[in-house]
Amino acid sequence: MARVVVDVMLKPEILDPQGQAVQRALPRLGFEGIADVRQGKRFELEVEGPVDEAALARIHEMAETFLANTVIEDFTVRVDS
Amino acid sequence: MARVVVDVMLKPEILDPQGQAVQRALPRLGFEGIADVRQGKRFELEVEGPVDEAALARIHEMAETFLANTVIEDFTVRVDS
Amino acid sequence: MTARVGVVTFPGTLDDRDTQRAVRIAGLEAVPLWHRDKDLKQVDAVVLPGGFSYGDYLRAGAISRFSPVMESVIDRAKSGMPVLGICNGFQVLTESHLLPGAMLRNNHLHFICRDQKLRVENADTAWTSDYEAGQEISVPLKNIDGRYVADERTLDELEAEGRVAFRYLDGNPNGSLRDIAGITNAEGNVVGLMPHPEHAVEPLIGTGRTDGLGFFTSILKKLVNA
Amino acid sequence: MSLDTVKHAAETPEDAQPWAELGLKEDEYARIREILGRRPTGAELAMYSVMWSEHCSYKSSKVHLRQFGEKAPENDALLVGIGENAGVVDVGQGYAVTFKVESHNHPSYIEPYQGAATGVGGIVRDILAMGARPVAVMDPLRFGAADHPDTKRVLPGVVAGIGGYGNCLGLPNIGGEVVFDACYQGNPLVNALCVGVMKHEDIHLAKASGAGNKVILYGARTGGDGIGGVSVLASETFDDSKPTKRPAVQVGDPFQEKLLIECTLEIFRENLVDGIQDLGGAGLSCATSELASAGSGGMRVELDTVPLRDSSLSPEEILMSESQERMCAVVEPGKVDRFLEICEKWDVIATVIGEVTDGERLEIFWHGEQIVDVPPRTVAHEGPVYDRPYARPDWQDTLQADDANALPRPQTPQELREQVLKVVSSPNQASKSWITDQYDRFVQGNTVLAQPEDSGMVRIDADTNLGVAVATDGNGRYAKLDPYAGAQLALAESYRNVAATGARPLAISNCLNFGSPEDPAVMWQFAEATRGLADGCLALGTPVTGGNVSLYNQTGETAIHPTPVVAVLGVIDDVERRTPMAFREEGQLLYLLGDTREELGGSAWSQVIHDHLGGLPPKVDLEREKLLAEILISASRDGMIDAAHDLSDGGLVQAVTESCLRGGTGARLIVPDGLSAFTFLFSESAGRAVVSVPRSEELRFSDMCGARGLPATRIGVVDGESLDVQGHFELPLGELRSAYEATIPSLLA
Ligand SMILES: Nc1ncnc2c1ncn2[C@@H]1O[C@H](COP(=O)(O)OP(=O)(O)O)[C@@H](O)[C@H]1O
Ligand SMILES: [Mg+2]
Repeated sequence: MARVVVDVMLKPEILDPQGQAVQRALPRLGFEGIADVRQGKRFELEVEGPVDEAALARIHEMAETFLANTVIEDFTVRVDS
Repeated sequence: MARVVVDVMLKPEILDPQGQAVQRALPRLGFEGIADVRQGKRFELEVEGPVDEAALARIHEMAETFLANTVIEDFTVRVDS
Repeated sequence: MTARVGVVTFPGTLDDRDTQRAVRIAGLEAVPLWHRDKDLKQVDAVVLPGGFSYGDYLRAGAISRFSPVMESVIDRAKSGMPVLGICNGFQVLTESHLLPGAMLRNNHLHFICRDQKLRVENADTAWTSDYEAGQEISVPLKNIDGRYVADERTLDELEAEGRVAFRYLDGNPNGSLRDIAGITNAEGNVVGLMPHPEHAVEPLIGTGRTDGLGFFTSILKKLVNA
Repeated sequence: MSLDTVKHAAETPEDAQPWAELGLKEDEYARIREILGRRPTGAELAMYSVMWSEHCSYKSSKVHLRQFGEKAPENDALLVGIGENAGVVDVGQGYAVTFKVESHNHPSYIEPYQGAATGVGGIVRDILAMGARPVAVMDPLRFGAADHPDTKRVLPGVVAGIGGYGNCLGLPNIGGEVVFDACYQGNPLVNALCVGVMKHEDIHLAKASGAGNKVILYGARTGGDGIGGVSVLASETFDDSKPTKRPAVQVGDPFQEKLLIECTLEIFRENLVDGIQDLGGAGLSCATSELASAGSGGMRVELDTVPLRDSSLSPEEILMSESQERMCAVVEPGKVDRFLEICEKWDVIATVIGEVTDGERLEIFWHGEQIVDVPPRTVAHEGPVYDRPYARPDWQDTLQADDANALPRPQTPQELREQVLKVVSSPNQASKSWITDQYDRFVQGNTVLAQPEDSGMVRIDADTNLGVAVATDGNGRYAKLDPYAGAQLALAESYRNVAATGARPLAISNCLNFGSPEDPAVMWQFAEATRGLADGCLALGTPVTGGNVSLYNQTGETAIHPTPVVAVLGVIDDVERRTPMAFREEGQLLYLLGDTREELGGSAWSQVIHDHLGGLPPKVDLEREKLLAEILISASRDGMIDAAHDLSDGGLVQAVTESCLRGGTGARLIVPDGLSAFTFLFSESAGRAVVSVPRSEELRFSDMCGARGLPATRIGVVDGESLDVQGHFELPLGELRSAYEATIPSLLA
């Protein structure tokens, strides 16, 4: 079985308080030098059958209509190696 | 500035209710052939300065102590290209 | 004769029974609707109540939007049937694109439960005609994904068309853009808001205010006097 | 690896077994062999070890808990007593209420969010298993010092977990406690309470009877998470030095639990179950052995049929798994189809895994081979019982001799004012709304009162306005000074809190949080506290309906303060008559009910101002508590008072501050003759409350108190925009409010 990964991140112009909270906490924990943190979602899909163009196209559609809300989020689809 | 990505996923033996909910919904939406879905977190860190071994080691430690809860989660660190 | 208001139950819906009670207190007939049924049982209006449908996993409202009942609700809403989405119901309406924008995690990242003051900005919708424009009301607010966002153009459009139906007063509880607590579609039949009018219909319960009853009496007037 | 079948076990008596690793003692292992007449199989050993753990078997506490039954007051309201998943109380009009408080302390330290979340999930399933619809939750919590860095890790996670789970289930959170004390560093207490409502005829019990009836497992799939987690964790001292031995914690799925609730309630409505049991600690081992043990016959289970999340699990692991959100039901064959249909409707996986037999054994099979053959009672109900040695520690006298009444007191009005501000803004006394605003208190549309009121109150019948009230209290400082009195003070406070809202106390549940039972001093605290609680319940006429014991709450050699938490349930015939805590009407008269003595031992004042714990806790007078409760209830029923607030930690000044801030009004107080302002404000004498009386009712009210012999002292009036202790100092409400409200957010946000 092949694994396809869909990464979903908030669009850059949308406020990401979770990422910000992480970033603000870092210096207190002794981690300096991180200018920005964004937090998003990662989906690991176990795909039955071959991951060909058609399959990837379907997953792309799934990400666009379901896994991501494109009003606020961008996504990428890639086959995990 | 370089981007380092930390992916945090629940350990395989730990229940992932979110991934399950997505997986169960897929057939209803007309997407067949996805045997399993796991949902995790993706952190994108913008690192100031060079991302050398030392920097990666620090980020690794940050992931271990802060970004992931290693009681229930695994993580990976990689430089985004 | 009174009107029939459908109240949808998705798996994980919490406020369906409270909403049915509010509908009855206003003098309407409450009709339970099940997410798997396309049949809307000849209701005259629909409320999508609050809760955590499908656990709010993925995104609040994202999975419910694809249920059979929503296919019918979306169809009928487009041809003018009044639909009110409260909290999770509002999230379902944005995910269904019946209302623009999206709901995100509160800017402080916590669930927040409090008595919330609002201004009714638009008293011409199917669900707000019993209020005066500019009227201030207090109803409970309780959510973790209550931050309303949309792009600037959409926001300007909403403002220009008077489609911001409710605005938070005395402090924005979650970082919603332009203090938006609820919006309406252009026709005024589809309304969504984060606060919970159905929890403010009895003097003894909750905050002890009945400021939310107007939603249900508004729809009663619209349906029965129409 | 070959399967360890019953047959194989009988043939290989000498095979070494990991009984010690599983937490069994040598004599316990010997006893298992004696019961079975052979060595146990691996699966049997797994079952016995989890079921005979402290957490599941109550082996150290049983001998003391018996008093709750032996000394139980006559009480017709008790429908189901100790021993079931939760006790059930008759509240009239055909309704019954069930409630219980339970601990999830150790898991919450390791993984605060999931530990606390699954604690809520577990107690809710207990209530559901009784046949009731869960209607509210509460969460008595204790953390280490408020400013300790680890508290910043544990507290937000615990609170988010309780909220995340409870909010998603649609259960209003109507109260609880938050206490900070260094003794809970490394050992926070996360107790969770759930209340459920049903009609009398809907009460269900955990028993399997009727040969041929099917055993159905439904809910989540069984996974490898949390194997032995709760039971093993809660049964040993948590040891920081061995992080590698951390057992996997469980992740909760509140959405699944919500479906389980609705599905189960629909199944109850159609009368489809004979017996039902939730799966909590010890998972299937517990559910099958308890069901079979309580029933009349035996049980046969095909373990292969259990739906798994991880197909590599061994039978031992399946039996021990503590995967959440599962229930087990016993169903007549003719009703199985309908049962499964309802589960399908709610997207809940349900599987027939076995049946009730007319034998006497619990028999479990794996791939057709028998791996368990045991008398179920020996697993579930006849585990080891220890009468552990206990002794009053030698430091107890020294502690009690270190009298708090002798501590230096404020010398000037200015100093008194400063100390008042310090006490009301100290972490334990300050507003907890940063925490409680993360909980949904409105859902279900029946919440009449919720935090910060003295008790939570929910309406249970919208037509008649029948309601119930619940409060939880505990004071580890008092209990440390005197565990017997401390337990009674917890009971008295909780009882008083319920009465303050106008409800009549009916019954109690409790969660007993203590250190290691292997320490005779801790065992003495436990023995004293249970004796105190049992005697107290007898005196107040409120039976113990159930509860939970959490032992081994200690880090290294240091035990937590003994912390008995008591939950009192009360009933109110008409919730419209409830008494809130807020002072609202200017001009109303303030009365202090009860006697104020010099009692500062264990007080908030001694802690905040002097970092001191010593002396004796306040005196307990349960007859007085009863009288006070009667007055508060009559006054509410007859509309004689508009507000009431009980006095507890922080004393009068704390109570008046809270009532003023809640109502947004000030108060003018006059120190009564014969009391110093200091004692008046800070003493923590028990059996007291402050009430706000409309002028038109004053005569009637004071006559009633006089006639019944309850001291009632007029101490002031609701008035102005400040707390004005006349002749001493004045504190503007604004200043008081910022001090009271800023503390917790600034520590945690
Ligand atoms: N963790 C919590 N969850 C819910 N409510 C809480 C919690 N902690 C405190 N509260 C509420 O805050 C109020 C004040 O608590 P407390 O001072 O302990 O009350 P009391 O002294 O009257 O027992 C009560 O209504 C209590 O139920
Ligand atoms: Mg109180």
